[in-house]
Amino acid sequence: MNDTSHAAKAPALQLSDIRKSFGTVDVIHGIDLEIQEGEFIVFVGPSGCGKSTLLRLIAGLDDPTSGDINLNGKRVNTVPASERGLSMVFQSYALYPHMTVGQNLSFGLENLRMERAEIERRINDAATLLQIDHLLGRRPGQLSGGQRQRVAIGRAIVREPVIFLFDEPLSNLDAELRLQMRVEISDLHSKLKNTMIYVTHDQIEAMTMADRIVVLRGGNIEQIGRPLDLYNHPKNKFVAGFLGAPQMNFLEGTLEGNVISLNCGMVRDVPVAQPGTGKVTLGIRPENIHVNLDGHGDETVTVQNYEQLGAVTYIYATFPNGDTLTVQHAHQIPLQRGQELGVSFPSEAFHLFGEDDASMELTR
Amino acid sequence: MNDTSHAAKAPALQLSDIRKSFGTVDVIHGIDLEIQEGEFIVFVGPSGCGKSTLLRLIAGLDDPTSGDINLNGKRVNTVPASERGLSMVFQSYALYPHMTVGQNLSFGLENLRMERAEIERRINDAATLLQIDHLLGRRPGQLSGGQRQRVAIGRAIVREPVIFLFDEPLSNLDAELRLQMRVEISDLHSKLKNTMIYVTHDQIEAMTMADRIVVLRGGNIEQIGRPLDLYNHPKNKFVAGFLGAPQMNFLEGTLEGNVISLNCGMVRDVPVAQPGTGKVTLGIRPENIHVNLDGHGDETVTVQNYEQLGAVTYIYATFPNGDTLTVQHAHQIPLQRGQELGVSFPSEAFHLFGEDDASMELTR
Amino acid sequence: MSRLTTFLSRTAGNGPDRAERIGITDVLAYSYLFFGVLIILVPVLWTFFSSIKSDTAVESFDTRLAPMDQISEMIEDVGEKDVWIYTAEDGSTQLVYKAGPTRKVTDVAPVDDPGAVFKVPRTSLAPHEEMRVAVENYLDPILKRNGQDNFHFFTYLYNSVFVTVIATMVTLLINAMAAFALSKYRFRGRLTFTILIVATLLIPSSIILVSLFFVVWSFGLFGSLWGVIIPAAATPTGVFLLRQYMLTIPDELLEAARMDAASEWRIFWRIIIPLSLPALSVLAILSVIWRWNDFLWPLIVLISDPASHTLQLGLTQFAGEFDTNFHYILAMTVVTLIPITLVFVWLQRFITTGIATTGLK
Amino acid sequence: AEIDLMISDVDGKAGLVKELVDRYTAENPDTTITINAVGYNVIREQLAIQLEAGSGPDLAFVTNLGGLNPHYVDLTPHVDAAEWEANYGAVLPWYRAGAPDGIFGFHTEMTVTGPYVNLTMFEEAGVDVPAAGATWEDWAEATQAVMDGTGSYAGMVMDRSGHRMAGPAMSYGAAYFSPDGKLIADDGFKTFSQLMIDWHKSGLMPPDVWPAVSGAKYANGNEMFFNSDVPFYMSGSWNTGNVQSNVGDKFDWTVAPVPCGPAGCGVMPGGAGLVAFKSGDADQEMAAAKFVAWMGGTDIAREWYSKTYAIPAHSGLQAEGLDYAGAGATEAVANGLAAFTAMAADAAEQTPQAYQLQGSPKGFVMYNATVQYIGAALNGELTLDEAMAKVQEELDTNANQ
Amino acid sequence: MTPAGFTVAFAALFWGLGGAIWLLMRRRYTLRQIPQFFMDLLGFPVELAQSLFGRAGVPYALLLPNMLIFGFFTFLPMILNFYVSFTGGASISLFDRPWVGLEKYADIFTCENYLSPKSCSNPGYNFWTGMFNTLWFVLIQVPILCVAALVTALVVNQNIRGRGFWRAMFFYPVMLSPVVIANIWNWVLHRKGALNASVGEARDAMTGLAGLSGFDMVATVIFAVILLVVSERSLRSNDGPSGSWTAVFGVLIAMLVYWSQPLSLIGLPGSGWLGLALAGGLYWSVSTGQSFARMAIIGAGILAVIMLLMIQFDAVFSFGRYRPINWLVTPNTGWPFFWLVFVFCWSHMGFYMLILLAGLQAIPSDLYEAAKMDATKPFRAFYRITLPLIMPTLTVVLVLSLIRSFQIFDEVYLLTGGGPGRETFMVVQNIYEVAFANDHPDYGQAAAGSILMAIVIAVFTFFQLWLTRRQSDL
Ligand SMILES: Nc1ncnc2c1ncn2[C@@H]1O[C@H](COP(=O)(O)OP(=O)(O)OP(=O)(O)O)[C@@H](O)[C@H]1O
Ligand SMILES: Nc1ncnc2c1ncn2[C@@H]1O[C@H](COP(=O)(O)OP(=O)(O)OP(=O)(O)O)[C@@H](O)[C@H]1O
Ligand SMILES: O[C@@H]1[C@@H](O)[C@H](O)OC[C@H]1O
Ligand SMILES: [Mg+2]
Ligand SMILES: [Mg+2]
Repeated sequence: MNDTSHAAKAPALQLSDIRKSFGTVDVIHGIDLEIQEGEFIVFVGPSGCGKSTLLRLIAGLDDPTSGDINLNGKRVNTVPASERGLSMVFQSYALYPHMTVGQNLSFGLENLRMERAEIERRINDAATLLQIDHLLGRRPGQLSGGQRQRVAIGRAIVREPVIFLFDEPLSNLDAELRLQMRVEISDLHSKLKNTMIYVTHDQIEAMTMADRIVVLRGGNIEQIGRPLDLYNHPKNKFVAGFLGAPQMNFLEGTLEGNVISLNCGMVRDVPVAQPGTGKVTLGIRPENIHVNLDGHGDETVTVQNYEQLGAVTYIYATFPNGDTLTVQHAHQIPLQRGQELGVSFPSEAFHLFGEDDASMELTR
Repeated sequence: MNDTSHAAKAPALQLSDIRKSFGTVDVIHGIDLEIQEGEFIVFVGPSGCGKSTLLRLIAGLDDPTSGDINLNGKRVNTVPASERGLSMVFQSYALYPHMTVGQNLSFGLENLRMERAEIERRINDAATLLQIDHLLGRRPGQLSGGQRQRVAIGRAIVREPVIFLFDEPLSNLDAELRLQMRVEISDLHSKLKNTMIYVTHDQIEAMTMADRIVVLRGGNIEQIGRPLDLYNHPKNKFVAGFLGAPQMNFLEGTLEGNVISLNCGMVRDVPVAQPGTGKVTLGIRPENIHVNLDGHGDETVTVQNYEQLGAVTYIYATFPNGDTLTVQHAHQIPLQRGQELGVSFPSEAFHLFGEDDASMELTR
Repeated sequence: MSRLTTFLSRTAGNGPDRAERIGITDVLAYSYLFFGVLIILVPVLWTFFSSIKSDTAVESFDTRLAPMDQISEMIEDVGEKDVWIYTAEDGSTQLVYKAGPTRKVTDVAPVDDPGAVFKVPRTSLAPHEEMRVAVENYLDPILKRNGQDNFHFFTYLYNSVFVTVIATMVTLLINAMAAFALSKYRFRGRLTFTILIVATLLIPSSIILVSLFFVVWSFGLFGSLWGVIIPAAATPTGVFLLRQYMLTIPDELLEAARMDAASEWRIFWRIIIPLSLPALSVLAILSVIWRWNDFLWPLIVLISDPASHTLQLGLTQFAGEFDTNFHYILAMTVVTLIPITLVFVWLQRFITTGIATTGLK
Repeated sequence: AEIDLMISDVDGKAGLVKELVDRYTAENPDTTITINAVGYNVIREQLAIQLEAGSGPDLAFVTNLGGLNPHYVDLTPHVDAAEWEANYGAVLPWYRAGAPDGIFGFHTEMTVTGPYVNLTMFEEAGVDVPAAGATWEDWAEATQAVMDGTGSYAGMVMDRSGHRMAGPAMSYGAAYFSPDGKLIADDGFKTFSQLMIDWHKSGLMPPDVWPAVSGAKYANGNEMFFNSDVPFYMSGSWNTGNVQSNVGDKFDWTVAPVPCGPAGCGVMPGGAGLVAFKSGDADQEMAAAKFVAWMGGTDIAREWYSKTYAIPAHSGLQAEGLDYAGAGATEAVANGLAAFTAMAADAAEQTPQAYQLQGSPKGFVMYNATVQYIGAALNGELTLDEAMAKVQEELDTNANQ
Repeated sequence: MTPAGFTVAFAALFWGLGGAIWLLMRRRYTLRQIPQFFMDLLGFPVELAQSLFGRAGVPYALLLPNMLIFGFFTFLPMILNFYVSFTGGASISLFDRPWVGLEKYADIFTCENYLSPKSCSNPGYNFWTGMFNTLWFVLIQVPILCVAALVTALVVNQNIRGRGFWRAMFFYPVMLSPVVIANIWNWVLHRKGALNASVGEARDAMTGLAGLSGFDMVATVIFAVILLVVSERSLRSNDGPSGSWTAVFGVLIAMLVYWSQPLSLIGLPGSGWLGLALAGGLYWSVSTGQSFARMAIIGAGILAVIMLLMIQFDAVFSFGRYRPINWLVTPNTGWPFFWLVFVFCWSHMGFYMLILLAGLQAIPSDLYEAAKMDATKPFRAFYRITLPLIMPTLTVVLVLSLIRSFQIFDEVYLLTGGGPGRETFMVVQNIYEVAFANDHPDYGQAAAGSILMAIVIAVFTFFQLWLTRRQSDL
């Protein structure tokens, strides 16, 4: 996606050493983050890792235990939510069920005692942009999931916020609608060019929408970067495993110098930048493994199960020692459970992780 | 997947001209279906098409308005649900919230006045199989989604039913758990070899789990067949569109003899079995379209948007006339919005649909 | 037996098709309902039918359904006399009046020939009756006719309506405010307040009657309608019910409103109140019932001021030391029933669905 | 001044009160009088509290003449005291609660307890109405015969009131006061109580009145008498008009001389009075007092007594005799009132304690204790001895201190 | 100025005037926003709290009005009650009340024999009679009320036509005032009321009918036909006799035995138990699937025919003349108490029914479908699924109805006046009479009684909550 140019002016949002505890439970453990104006930032991470909490801290719905939040260079820790100039789209949309779509959009503006004419103008603009003009008189209960989603976004837009916050806005939709709304939000971003912060635990959303992804785990940032950078150069095993479906295969083994001997029997030279000795994990993504039906290849594995999705085939196989391997093949292939399969592992697709799970540099 | 041999004996389940109305609303419009012992049958179809209704008719929870239901050759229309020897796993699991897992499993058996020892044996077997031994003393409220799911299946297993019925058992789970449970249920089927009827509207589940898929629409069967047969040879545009994500591309055009002229400008010879004249739709799946970055190819399209998923790239492009095209590319490729892209359409991947949306035979 | 138990265990969710088969279960269910409703309705209807009977019919406990009333006529030179039907031994009948004391053999005279007194056995006399709706039971007190000058129907009605409406509005407002605080804020003392309020559920009003009497008296609320309205406004039931309901309103809505720059009061007014309407209407119904029907407390507080009597207090007027005007009591009872019945008919939808959704449990 | 008057309606007086009030306010335009009509129970149960709380009425018709004394306005300055003493001297002490003087009310009704008899039922059963001087046992026998003969529900009924029972009890020797002036429940009281118990047990007296309710609740037998369910009804003079209007010509009735006992033929005098209450506002008190004074003037009193079919408490009017018939009373009513007046005279001689009891401010303690505990004995809940002890305990704690 | 007047003046100034000024200073209102202005003014204290203390101050401001009223009109009286119970005299001014210490309590507890209220002093006698009656009432009333409410809730939760109507109908009496309820039922239960009239007429009609010549024959034939149909029904199915029809058959047999009194042939009285035993045995043999069940039914059928011929039906249906029952009045019959329980159920059941209905509707219907698949017999589904799941709601209903039953006063005072005698004399009536319906109001005594009653209620409630501690939702 288009990369927004990072200007030299104050970042749209800056978090410094943000911490948050609920009672005795520490949830956010000191987070530093800078977001530039116009960026589309996605927070991903497993459930309970603190994504929503972080977003709510930014929004001003909760107060950080310590640390500073700066918006456009101004500290806003004590500014109430309504005055930070942010808009939030909630996971459940949180549309006011008893108001019409129009009233939902105007409520916030009325609270600001804006002139009626201006309110009208903004609502109409937003409604046109989101193609919900014809729905203004309806109640949320009379809308489909996708329409509700758009109203929720509309409510965020009319306030003309400096930053949009989204908390898993698509998680309640079914797969089809999700795909569609995903595209719409991306389009919106390229039209409005606002800063957007988007929380999800769906890594497809993260991959496809983000300018930069922030991967969170247990209240800490694991890695920040552009989607494909993260995909191709994960900083550690967690990030590697978290992005990509089916998951990256992890094969345990030991490294001696440049040579890696895996428990499954495979022995390979790997271009390690700093050769050494120790336990390592070799990572390889399912789509990078080549399948030879005739049984030839680097290694032979046994098909345990497979799934024909039409466009692709997932193969779940085992090495003789029992290590499992998932292979994604881009075509339909005839398979049998128990069948022997030759697979080859192109070493340029290798990822190597040390005992501390950190990525090891490879020279390629 | 393994194909169960269709023995000559009476089918495990036979539906003849089943109809069902609720009040004045006809929901099922005459369904005929035969299911052989040991088959894994999946009902798919859009929401409201009657999948659950059909399942409930089979289970005996509702009575058909007309038509016969035969189990192993015996008409069971008037046999109460409990005596049909079926087990059902509900979408919401319907676990008894006030009973422990063990009591949930034994409740049905106690109703049958089974010996305590036998009950214990069955519960232990099922619990071992499903790895829920350690949960037997807990209440459903203390279980995770996946565990509940397993308990629900356990409750179905202990009754040793002739047929298992599943009503969207995975729809309440999150994506990860869903994938995992999907594999578990498939494994279970290959272990137990029972007949299973499985309702879903998730086509990935349908594709990966079914021996045969029954595609329903508006209370009628659209097509029955093995997953890849349906994927590769859909009987009509509905089935073609319903299976596969991203959806098959449909390009409108006209056929004259063997030549198809599409609105987007493309003109191609197609090996139509019965050449003719008229409006047609050309279908081609996104993964069958080849991308040439250098702009060469059958046609040139403009990239509107693209999604880099790491393993694959989705490209959303438009023809000069505005027709849209989705392309699935099996690798990461560098792209720009607005970029021109050459695409080629291998004619062996063509599907052709007549004005009545029915598939037209192609000779290849 | 097993059928009987089917009926015990059935709940909602049996498809509508099940109802098409009329089984023994349905017969049992409908019989139960039918008799239940009979037991509920018959006394009420009986009261209504009695209320349109004449004074004498009521006082003599006439149990016939139709309102029969003995006719009396103005007999010349004699005065107003009840008319009896005399059945002679030959079966012929004649309208007569009693021309002397009632004895085994009584003097009577034909109505149309007052002079012709003759003797007949008492047992051959039957009252001469007509069917007549005794509208005077209603009209006398309402229009202050027939010596009912001291029954100020419209004052009582006004007071009852005033107490009911104002008390209900105040109750709804302050209970909703309290429930909002207890359901949507985390603050020091929340648990204490909640427990205090739930504990009030356990304090019957009759127990504190004596001291409440002292308190209200020292507030100077005696004889004032406010003395009835205010003490009853903060109902624990209401707070409890609304709180349970408000707990189900997603916090995200409030947060959305906060992002929308709404003040907390505005959130309450614009978001919480409209969304709690089902629970509020249940409480409104309950409050209307309570306040409209209140008797003992208003009796203590209001009795001294005739201008602030409510209908329920007015009703007591018909019971004297020596005599009780049952016909008026019945008629006015029916009158007090009417508004509550109308409210009931109008709101019964909310009652049945509302309570079910309020989480009043 | 604006003053209010509390009255229990229903008994037919409120209309007349209204008329008189209108007349009075026409003569005294600076006074407005609001009528607060309430149920009788309200006056019995609530008035004292209202007064205590300072929210009571300015005027009321009361029956608890002595008990409310602390709240009365002394009318002495507003009336011709000598004339009032002369006219109402017999009843004025009843309002004084033991104090030696003060004029506290206009006795609106001089009442005497006594029996009504359904002559038609007696005739039907072929039973003779017992003659004057017959004892309660004679009457029990006779009414039992009527009951048997007519299949009526009961033979005798008496209001559930300690006041009603006092007269008969005195006939059987109940002294009610010990020589040192304390209230007592003695053997005479016990003897008649035993008779009541026997009659309820045998069904001669119906369970609907005395045993039917509990505590000090009042109940009367009107409905039963009016419907010919019982031929004998121990009530009182105040009820005459009411009996007349309710019975009509359904049957013949009369007021019989009260049954007697070994100690005489006891009846209780009594009545109700119009009193003015202290309100702390001198104007208001004066206006209220003046209205009472006006009402008690001989002319208005005459009109009042005759129109309400009441025995006058005014000695002059007593001597003069009232023209009830002119006020619309039937012969039966007029005869009845005459009979009651005669009984009162007898009782004054034979059972003087009746007047003493009526004048005692603690009379109500006795009346309440009677219905409460003798009532309990009628149900078998207490034995008579236990009931007697409880009555005495009640008297000792609440009256004799 | 009265405290009330002062409060009103203060509130008017602070709220009305202060609020308006404050609001107008901070915000501009257009004409269209006048309603909004008044709304803001209403919530002015809350707005003020928010602006002074932030969001943390808001809940306190919101709670204030409610808690003020609770404080003054519930908690303060509660505390005053303690004080009053230690004072004597008849004055209503607290300062004029002499301190008497525990005297009022001592009066209540002055008893010779603590098991017999009548051995107590008069205050004790009245209090304990009321208390024991109330306890007795609660013990009988609460289970009956709850069962009736539950059964009704179950029925109206069915898939029946006009559900809303039935539900509403059962709720209707809840809306009636105690005065109205008492009037209505007095009217029905009076010696000459509707109930006696209709029972009398029905009974006379039956007796009259039975006296018709030929009635014996007709009744015998009708009964024979019913017997035939029922026994055929119970034997009809191929897989063993039908349980429900056998039950009906059993009832018929029991009736026949009762009427024909076969044991009187050998000079023994009372054959009723024999019929019940026979019916029970039949049902047992069928329900447990005994092999001899068919034979037993046939045998019983033959026996039934013999007994049928022995019966004199016009004697069976002759009840004699009906003597009206004085339902609310006759002492020592139990009727007044019965009707009190009945009327209380009648007027309160609808409320608890609705609460239970809400509980029932919260039970997901798919549990019943799962149970159906699990071959659960309906009754088992009731007590293994419905009952446990409705338990929390039922507990709430139990507690609420217990508290409410303890407080019974209006209804009973107006309906029976506590009588006959003291059969329905409840503790609240005692408190009321001591304080308010007395010529020497004894507030101290009444307050002491209130405190004792509060203690009893609290003990009961907590005991009940403790018993059901795991289920309660409270
Ligand atoms: N108000 C609270 N009090 C106590 N703990 C809380 C609170 N809110 C959140 N937590 C805890 O903080 C952690 C992070 O929660 P958060 O909602 O931020 O997770 P998340 O990343 O958004 O997860 P999900 O993907 O499930 O939404 C969780 O362990 C949660 O239990
Ligand atoms: N009890 C009922 N009464 C009336 N209509 C019903 C009833 N149950 C189902 N329907 C209707 O029948 C149609 C089919 O419903 P069904 O539940 O079988 O759909 P489904 O295919 O399972 O849908 P989903 O994927 O959303 O579960 C729907 O239109 C539904 O509204
Ligand atoms: O007066 C009502 C009472 O009837 C109800 O039971 O609880 C709340 C009180 O305010
Ligand atoms: Mg979250
Ligand atoms: Mg479904």
